[in-house]
Amino acid sequence: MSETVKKFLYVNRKAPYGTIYAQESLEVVLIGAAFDQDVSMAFLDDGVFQLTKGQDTKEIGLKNFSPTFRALGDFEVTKLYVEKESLAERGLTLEDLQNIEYEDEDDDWAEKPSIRLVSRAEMADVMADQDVILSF
Amino acid sequence: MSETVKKFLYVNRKAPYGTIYAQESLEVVLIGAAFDQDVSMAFLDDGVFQLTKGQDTKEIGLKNFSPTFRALGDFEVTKLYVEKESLAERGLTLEDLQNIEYEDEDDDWAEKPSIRLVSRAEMADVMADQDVILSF
Amino acid sequence: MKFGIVVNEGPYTHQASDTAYNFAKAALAGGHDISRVFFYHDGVNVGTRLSIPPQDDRQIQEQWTALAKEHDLDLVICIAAAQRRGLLDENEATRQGKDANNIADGFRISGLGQLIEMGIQADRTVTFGD
Amino acid sequence: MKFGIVVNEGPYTHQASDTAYNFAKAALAGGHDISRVFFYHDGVNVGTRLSIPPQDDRQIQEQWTALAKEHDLDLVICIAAAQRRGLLDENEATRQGKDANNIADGFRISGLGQLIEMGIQADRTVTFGD
Amino acid sequence: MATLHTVNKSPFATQSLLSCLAHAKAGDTVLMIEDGVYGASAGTGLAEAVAGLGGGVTLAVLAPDLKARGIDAARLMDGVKSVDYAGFVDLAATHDRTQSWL
Amino acid sequence: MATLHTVNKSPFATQSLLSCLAHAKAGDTVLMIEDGVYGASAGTGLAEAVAGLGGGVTLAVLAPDLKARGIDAARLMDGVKSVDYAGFVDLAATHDRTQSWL
Repeated sequence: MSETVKKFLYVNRKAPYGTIYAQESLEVVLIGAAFDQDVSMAFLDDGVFQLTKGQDTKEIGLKNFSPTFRALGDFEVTKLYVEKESLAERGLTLEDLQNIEYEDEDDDWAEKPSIRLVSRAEMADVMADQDVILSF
Repeated sequence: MSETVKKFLYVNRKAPYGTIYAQESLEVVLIGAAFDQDVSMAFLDDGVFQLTKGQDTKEIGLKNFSPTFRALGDFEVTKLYVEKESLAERGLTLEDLQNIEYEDEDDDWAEKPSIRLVSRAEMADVMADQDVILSF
Repeated sequence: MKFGIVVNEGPYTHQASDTAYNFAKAALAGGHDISRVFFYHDGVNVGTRLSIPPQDDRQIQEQWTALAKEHDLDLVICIAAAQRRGLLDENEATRQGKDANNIADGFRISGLGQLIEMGIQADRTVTFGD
Repeated sequence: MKFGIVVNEGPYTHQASDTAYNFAKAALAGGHDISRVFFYHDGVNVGTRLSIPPQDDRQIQEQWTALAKEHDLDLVICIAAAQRRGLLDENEATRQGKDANNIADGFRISGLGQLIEMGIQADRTVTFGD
Repeated sequence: MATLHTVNKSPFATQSLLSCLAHAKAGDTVLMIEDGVYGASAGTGLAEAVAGLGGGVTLAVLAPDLKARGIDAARLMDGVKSVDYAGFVDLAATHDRTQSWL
Repeated sequence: MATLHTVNKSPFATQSLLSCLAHAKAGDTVLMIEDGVYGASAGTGLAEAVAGLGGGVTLAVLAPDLKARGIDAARLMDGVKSVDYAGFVDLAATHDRTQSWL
């Protein structure tokens, strides 16, 4: 295959709903999945709030886009790096986040977690390993 | 005079140029001056950066609106409250700010400083003394 | 009680115009009056009739237009902020030699004086922004 | 070297589109190529031809249009972001039953795939936003 | 003569909540709305600073924004009052002025 | 394989600069632009934190933004490199990727 495969990282540092960046970031990721690149998503700082479970936007009148995260696996977006320090500062644990899984085609379609908890130093390594970084 | 005179406070907490709020705040203040209300402006947090002298926007291509602050006196906007703690945290002193004066018609048109340095507690008192607070 | 409302941010990007709308609806439902809604800064973009959000999303401009119709609200778009950002009514478009306009039904374009006037007339002024 | 540029904020409110413009001009002056400029989020509002800033201010859309003409740049406005915010070309307006359009000369409306494609083709992608 | 302060930014992202609390006076209410509601949670790295600065100030949170973000009301710091949009309107009406910390 | 980081927010208003510095690696450059240039001044309440986090990282500032805001270059912290738009382009070209801390 002669096509370029680049490492794309989508960096999410903002909370959902107060601004649209989280939602429009997800829209790029879904479209981008068709391009067969090596895609990762990073959630740090207030970006970790995007992944909380139990979001219910009925009363504010905005669209709840959080279920889309659970569909990412179907688009082969399976690497969601979440920063431990960002969670801890916000009083959150992995338990507070949605359960996001993908089916691993190399392992008899076993269901595996898409969320990868990483330290701040590991997050820095993930970032330093990319070709293209899109920030929202 | 039966017309209502209200105390209007324009609160400036943002730096100039990165966003337009500082400039459009000034546009309201100038228009508002025609309404003969009791007008004050508050500069705290990054808002104190709006008043620095020596601003030169030629290379970024934006309009330098900082000279307008010196014209406020002509519009009878003469109370510019600047918070000491905000200046100190940013390594600034009164020396770093423009010299903004007005002519006091009750004192033989003597030139007096429009900038009033206040402590955080005094700023809170100024804010609590208003009828209408417009934030930018 | 008479409320004046200031909206400083555009639709969809910031929640400000949604919160302002929900506040306005609740105030009216609670028997209060709204003397005016003033759209300033990027808030002027709320008043475009050309917006086409996805089917499953709210149409922010239409929500305001409907609320204004129902309660006879005065929705004012700041002319100076609107000109910078390309929001025009038919008069302004003609005057400025532009070949199109995009203001929505229920909104009107006027000067910043309307903001000050609202602050004077309203019992409470509430600002929604970024 | 080939640069791709992303502009995420609208004109005048944030400095992002100005910085992107100054970066693009400097890159071209330095002998680099710009494979595309992609306008996303409120950045789509840069492409309206209805903007009328004050006489003594810069006209951001015209700056981009002129730069694009001079250097044959590809200025792409994201269609999904543009629809939400009321930025339309003639085709879209017709297709959506809208009675006006407001896109400026030198800009074109297309899908998010163009952003990914730019990321693949450019040697460096630089984002300007809020 | 009390003020209703509104804060719509996450205190983990910007200084708005801390600046607001530093300027609020006894008798005032600080209402956290939009992304500001994250400031109302107990057990965060900021909860102590928020509780400490809020002496004599009533802390309130807009429940619809809390729900939208998936924050359970059980997480709120002690004494934080929860209101809906009608409650927001009431707060604006019963205070003498509203100040938005944007 | 180094990264050019850009920060366009005042560190007195948001956490972007501190978060950026906490993720930058030795050999990287952090370029402060727009309202981000306030982070480059010595003698502020944040200068020590900025200098402390920047170990092995080159700090740079966009001079046109500095001038616009009336900050004299003499105020800059030691070792902060000043560039114009052409210098910004050079930095983007000579680093392997650019990351914007928005």
